[in-house]
Amino acid sequence: MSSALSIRDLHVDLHLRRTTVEAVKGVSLDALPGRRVALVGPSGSGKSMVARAVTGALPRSARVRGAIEVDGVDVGAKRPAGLVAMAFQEAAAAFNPTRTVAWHLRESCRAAGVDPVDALPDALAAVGLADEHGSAYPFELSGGQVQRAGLALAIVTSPRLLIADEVTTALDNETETEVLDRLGALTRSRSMTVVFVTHDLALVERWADEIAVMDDGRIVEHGERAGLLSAPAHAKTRALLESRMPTVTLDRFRPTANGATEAGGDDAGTTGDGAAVGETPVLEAQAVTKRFDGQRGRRVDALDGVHLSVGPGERIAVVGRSGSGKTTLLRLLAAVERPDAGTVCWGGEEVADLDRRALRSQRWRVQMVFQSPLAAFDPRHSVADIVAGPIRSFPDRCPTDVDDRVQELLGAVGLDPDLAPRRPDQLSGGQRQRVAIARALSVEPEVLLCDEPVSSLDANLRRSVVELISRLCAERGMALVFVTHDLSPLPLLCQRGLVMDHGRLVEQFQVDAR
Amino acid sequence: GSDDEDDAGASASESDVAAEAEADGAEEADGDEEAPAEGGGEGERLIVGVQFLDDFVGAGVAGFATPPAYSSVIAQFMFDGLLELDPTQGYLPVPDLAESFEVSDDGLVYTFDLRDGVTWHDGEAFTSEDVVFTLNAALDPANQARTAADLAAVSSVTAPDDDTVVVELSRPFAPILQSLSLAIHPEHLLGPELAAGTPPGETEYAAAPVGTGPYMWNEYRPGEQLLLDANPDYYKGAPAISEAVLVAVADYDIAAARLAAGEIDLSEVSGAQLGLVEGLDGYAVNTVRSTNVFAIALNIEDPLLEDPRVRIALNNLVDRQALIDLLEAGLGEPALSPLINTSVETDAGASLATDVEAGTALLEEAGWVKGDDGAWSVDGTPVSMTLHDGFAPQIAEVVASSLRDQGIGVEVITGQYSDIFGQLFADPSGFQLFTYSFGAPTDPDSIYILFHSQATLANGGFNAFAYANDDVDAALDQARSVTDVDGRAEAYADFQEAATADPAYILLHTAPVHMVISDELGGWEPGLVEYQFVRFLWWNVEEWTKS
Amino acid sequence: MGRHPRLPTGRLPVVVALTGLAALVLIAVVGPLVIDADPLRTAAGPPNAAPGTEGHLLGTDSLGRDLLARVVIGGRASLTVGLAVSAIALVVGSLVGLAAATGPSWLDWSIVRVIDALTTVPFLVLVLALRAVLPPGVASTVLVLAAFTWLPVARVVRAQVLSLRGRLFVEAAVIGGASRSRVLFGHLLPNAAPPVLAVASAVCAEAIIAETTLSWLGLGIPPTTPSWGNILVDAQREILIGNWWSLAAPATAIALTIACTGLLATQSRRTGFA
Amino acid sequence: MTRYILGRIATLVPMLLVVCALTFALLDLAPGDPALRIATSLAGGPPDLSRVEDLRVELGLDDPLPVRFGRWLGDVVQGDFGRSAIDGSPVTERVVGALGPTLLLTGSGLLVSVLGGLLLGTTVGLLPDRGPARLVRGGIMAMTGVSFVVPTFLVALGGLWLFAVILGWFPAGGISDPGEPRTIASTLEHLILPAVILGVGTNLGVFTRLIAAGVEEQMDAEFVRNARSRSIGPRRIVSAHVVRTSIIPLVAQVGSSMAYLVGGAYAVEVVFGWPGLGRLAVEAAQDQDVTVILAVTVISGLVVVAGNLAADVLLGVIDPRVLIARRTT
Ligand SMILES: Nc1ncnc2c1ncn2[C@@H]1O[C@H](COP(=O)(O)OP(=O)(O)OP(=O)(O)O)[C@@H](O)[C@H]1O
Ligand SMILES: Nc1ncnc2c1ncn2[C@@H]1O[C@H](COP(=O)(O)OP(=O)(O)OP(=O)(O)O)[C@@H](O)[C@H]1O
Ligand SMILES: [Mg+2]
Ligand SMILES: [Mg+2]
Repeated sequence: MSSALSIRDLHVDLHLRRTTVEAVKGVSLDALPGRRVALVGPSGSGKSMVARAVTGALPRSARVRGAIEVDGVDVGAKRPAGLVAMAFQEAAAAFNPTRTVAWHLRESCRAAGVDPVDALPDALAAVGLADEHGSAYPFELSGGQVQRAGLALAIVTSPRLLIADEVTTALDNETETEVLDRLGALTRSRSMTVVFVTHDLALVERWADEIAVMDDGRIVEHGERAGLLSAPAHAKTRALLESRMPTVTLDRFRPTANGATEAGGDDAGTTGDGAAVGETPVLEAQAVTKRFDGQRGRRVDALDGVHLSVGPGERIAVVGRSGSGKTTLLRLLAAVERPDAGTVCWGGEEVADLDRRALRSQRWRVQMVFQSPLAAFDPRHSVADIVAGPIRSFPDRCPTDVDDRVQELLGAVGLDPDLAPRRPDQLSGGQRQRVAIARALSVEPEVLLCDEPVSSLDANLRRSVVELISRLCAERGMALVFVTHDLSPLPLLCQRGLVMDHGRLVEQFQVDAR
Repeated sequence: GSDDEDDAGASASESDVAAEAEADGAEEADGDEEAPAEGGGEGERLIVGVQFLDDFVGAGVAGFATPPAYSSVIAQFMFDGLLELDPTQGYLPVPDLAESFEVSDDGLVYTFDLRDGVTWHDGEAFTSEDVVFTLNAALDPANQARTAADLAAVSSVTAPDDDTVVVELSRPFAPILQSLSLAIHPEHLLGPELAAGTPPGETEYAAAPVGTGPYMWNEYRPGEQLLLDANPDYYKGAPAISEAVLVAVADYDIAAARLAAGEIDLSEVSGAQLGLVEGLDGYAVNTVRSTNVFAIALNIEDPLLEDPRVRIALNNLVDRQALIDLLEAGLGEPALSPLINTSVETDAGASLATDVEAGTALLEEAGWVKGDDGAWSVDGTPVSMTLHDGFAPQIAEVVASSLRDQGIGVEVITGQYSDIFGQLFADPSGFQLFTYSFGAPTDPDSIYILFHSQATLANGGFNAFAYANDDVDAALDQARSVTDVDGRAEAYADFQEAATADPAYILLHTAPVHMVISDELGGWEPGLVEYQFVRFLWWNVEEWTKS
Repeated sequence: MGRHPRLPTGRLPVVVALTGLAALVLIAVVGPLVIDADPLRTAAGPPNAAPGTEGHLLGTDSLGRDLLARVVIGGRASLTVGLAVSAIALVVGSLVGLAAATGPSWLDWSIVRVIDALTTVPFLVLVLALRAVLPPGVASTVLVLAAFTWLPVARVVRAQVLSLRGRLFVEAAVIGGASRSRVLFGHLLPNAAPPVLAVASAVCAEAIIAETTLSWLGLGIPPTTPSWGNILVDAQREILIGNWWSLAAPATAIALTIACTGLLATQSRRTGFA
Repeated sequence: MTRYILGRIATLVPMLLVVCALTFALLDLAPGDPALRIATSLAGGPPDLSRVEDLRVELGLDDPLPVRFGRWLGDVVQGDFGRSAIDGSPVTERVVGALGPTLLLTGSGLLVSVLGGLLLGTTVGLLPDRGPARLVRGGIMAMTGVSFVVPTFLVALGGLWLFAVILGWFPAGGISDPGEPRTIASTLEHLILPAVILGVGTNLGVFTRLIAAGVEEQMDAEFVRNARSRSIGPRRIVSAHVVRTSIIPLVAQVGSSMAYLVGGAYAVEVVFGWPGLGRLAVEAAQDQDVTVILAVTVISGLVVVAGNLAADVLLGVIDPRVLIARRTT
């Protein structure tokens, strides 16, 4: 039986102005038809580059050597439409911002000669999106929604080979399960070969037929799932498996209240249980409401009367289904968006009452790690400039030399200082995420707002970043609002949690410290 | 044939000329009747490039409000006057709509006998009423006629019968015949509209005027072209070319391009375009002498220029040949008299000719001192003058440069015509030197407004710096009041002598006129001389042929 | 690691462009002191003398004036016009565009209205009206041209910033406590820079060219102050009768200047001004 | 969207008023006495000073500026632009008559520069900046850069001589053949050369560069990489993704280039004897014919405003983020 995918001695060199990055250093990989191959490995090991090389989505600066065949077709020379497709790691950036999601889907159909009438709703349904999401512009969707839209875009033409680069990082467990089930059925029925890149070992366990482990641009180990997981041969594989945090589900936590009315209907006393009782909350949202008017009369109540109060040093997790309003809540808390109704207070002061200058002078207090970091970086700034941005605004918050501080922060999140001069689009997904974290931490805020901050990190890094945040909270008394769908860091990080659904707080729970 | 030897009285002389001309006209008419048949002109089209077409049409439309000079393009195609000026006879007024005329001995009453059988383009008969109407309309201040000043001497216009018009003057005024060559408009069309108080330019008539001339109004496309059709009933006979199109050209360069593209049959160009049009296939360049004199007006009230010797010296020092060579491709003539190329020119201006030695001597005589570096100074101050210019910067630059070469500091200040002239009208005292242009195209009297002490700007003249010389005044007045040719010539000779001894201008040179004409065109005959904007090109347009 | 994005002064094309501009300016400033021919002297040589004719390195024009002297001194007027106009346009246009895109909505509304209003005044009317108030000369030409060249800059800056303003990185910078001016000048403006610089380089070119056109209409720098524009206008016809050098000399000077500014803009764009 | 457009239109009226008032006031600043000027041109020489006084009273020139402006505005609203200060002819017909040809010429010129800019700019943006392609890039840049280096009037004169006189491919001027009726075919024949020259001589260079800059940047955008991964053909990538996003600054630029085109077509109009507004404006400017200048201002103002509005609407259609930004602010 011939391979569905055959990669022979693939090299990808990225020519930057001063240096050349050897992202992939001789990868060979075969996948038999209908198989699901997981590609795992530390952040920056070259996984995405391999995926891009197969689908022709490399940056301009890339030079490729080696042979890649899909279904016996040399895709280096020519890629017939519909043969292979890829869901991008950062879905938000993969859409043309001036076009709707459906437009992209239709475009793909047309290129592959597929009739969009059925294929389009099928693809959206397969990833759990409604038609209205199709007619939205990508920037009108939540993180998980765009991610699924990106996946829909990849499967809409039913390619022979699907490459999925971290496509579930922004999905909650429930949605993830749904999507994977449907995707599994779909790929089986069409005997699609799937290569998926992920850091989520649970996902690997559940879904992969085989596993390939990459490190530093090479595949260091490749084998059947069971064998490889039970008896990892390579040190890197072992390290990855060991640093895994135990899987956690919501049941594990103790509910304290349920229903939006209880969570938000009363005064701060209800929400303020935990560490914050009696003290002025550092951050507070009272009955905030936010509605978006989208395309074709699509109207979304992203937030609907939400109360949240964060006491000094309090660490709160916010979980909930994709599209439930978590990101919107954070953006309101960070005072980059105004609520339609309700108020946001920083340290007891209403943000809406502050004039621009006063607000600016307070900005250091609340820092945020964005869900899609690429879009949150100035494309023309270097990594160093990005990280130093807040420090430049608040020199008081950083007594040491700026350059030293930047190096220190990069080190703390496990980034090579050599990356400092790079532009954000010259980084891997995990590297970007860490840059975002470093930036948010640079001024030692009172409250750190994190929107899925570790979703693109390998188990190793994930643990160290979580530990870093946790340590800062403990040492500096930094408060934390942590949006996540992956519950495994919670025991390490949070004291209590909130569950959101359809723009409301529906449940609260207590996290027992370990 | 202007060398008329008849020494009889003025009125007799005029009548003779008129009679002669009448005979000529009859002959021409005979010849022309055959022309269309022979030349097969039917269906031919004459295409002429014209600058300022819109202005000309605008002026032609309110034709009586405009001296014939300004409306010449339209007037010569569409209209006739009582008299017309004959370029082949030194612009002598010869009969046109008037078959003949008589002048009373005191020179105050002019009686015109009108031609019979002339019809307007719309078929109505032409009568003395039309003449009376036109002249009165021109004199009516409400119509703001440009000709009003030329007709100022007219005291009354009457029509004893359909064929006769009597014009009475309040004083003898020799140039009146020229003024009476203005275009005559139809009373039956324009009269009621003017009577209703409509300004001439806004009348319905103005949108499609009707004349008696060789061509009739067809269509006007503003900014682009004016289409005219031959008048089959023209009293001299139908023109040989059945259509005439006047095409707007923005400037001489563009005229040259359209000539080179073969799109127009004839157009005028300036010396600068000669290189472009010489040797053009199918065209010939005709260069015609001109009375168009360029000059520098001198502010005689300025301390530096008070002394006539200085003004003569400036005439001696300016390099006229450089002007002619650089600006007129060597084809202009040095001008030493404002009446150059006219019938009354004398050689009185010789002492103004370029002569550096004479000029230097005169300046020294006037108390100017020449330093070792060649620069002149007066009372220890280096001489430095301004030369204002509103329309001919190149002339100003060459003049200034040639005076600088002689050690006289001159700084040129240029601007837009209307700005600079506006400043001049408002207050001439800030000026020293000023570029001017003038000429005597049809009647030497046109220099009156340049030299007479009464013709100051305030009085509506062009004597910008209130030049006043009693001898000059006397000679000019004399030339107006005598009506015989020799008497006028004598008066102008006196004028030239006086004006040369006390110059009001640095006289520079004449700019000849260059007509580029298609070889297909026949019958074109230049006047003796031409003058800026006043082109007698079309005077015999009805005789032109095209093959 | 630079604090602000910097012009890539180390790159060859930029060095070439800057050196070129500096050289042109230097020639215009020092040249007339060195060359002893008088640029205003007519019949200084035979008219339309070819380059290399005795004493006239670049030949003479139709009035027999020395072209080298004229072009060299003409640079003073033309370079002043080009550089001053584009500098004014860039500064005023960027500030106004930024203010419109980032200020309160009433400000945006009024600025857009004013820009719209000003852009509807035809160039000529503006020129005529201002010309009527100001005496003709280099300074008034600069003012006249600057009066409308800042408009396209402001528009492009505004459009760019508007489309950038909603991006997350701006939001991130705000959260990062970036001051308003840092957001404006550190993030928005540099990101808007490529098209803006392209427009600004066009403005410089446009100013030098517009000066020429004004001369052609007789509304520009008076012919008694030589500028590349009025030298060019004088020469336009000569080329058809074989005197190409009259046109070539000022045209080359204009082309060189514009090539330099164009190169600068292209380079800043290519490197993202950083 | 409709609301937005209506809102814009509602603001046009006061805006035009401002323009008129501005122009009126500016022209009023011009030194010199308008009555004297009119009298001078009516007399064709130095005027009779008593006439000047009469004229001043007749035309109400001694009234304060606002009164005069109000009177003028009242007439304009009734469709009367007054009489020429030079020859007393009614201005309205002339201006309205010149509007058609101007719209035709500037519209075609804009089309040439937009289409040409898109085509050439995209080509430049797509070609690599190395190897032989560099020569092609340079060639296109140099060619379109003509408008930066050569003033429009020279391009027009050069084009006239080369294409109309020497090669004889096109008529050398006018909008119709002398003496022939105006037909669509002959108008087109006369239109091509001036329109191309106008397009090339004014905006082609800027447009090409704007598009090239955008395309070059967008070609390496993540969403383009994504499109490549979906096997979207290069042509479609360029047309549907890259050009669309790079066209945004161009559309913004078109709005402001309208006035430039309308007022700026003068050189082409003069050289080609095109009976349009630009030519009228040039002549009026040289004659200082204030009434005509004002009329031209109003009419071309209307055209420019309409063009700007169209560009704005288009911008919203192309870039939804702009619309959304507008809706929320
Ligand atoms: N700019 C916008 N325009 C229209 N709708 C929007 C916009 N931003 C967010 N929404 C909608 O608001 C809802 C809440 O979005 P939000 O980003 O807060 O979700 P989330 O909880 O962060 O989801 P995820 O876990 O997928 O990131 C979603 O349905 C989304 O489609
Ligand atoms: N456009 C680029 N230019 C230069 N270097 C790049 C570029 N994109 C990625 N890299 C570098 O190439 C290496 C491999 O990147 P890649 O995106 O394949 O990593 P990855 O394995 O997908 O990591 P992650 O899990 O963090 O997404 C990294 O070191 C990264 O910094
Ligand atoms: Mg990756
Ligand atoms: Mg989210």
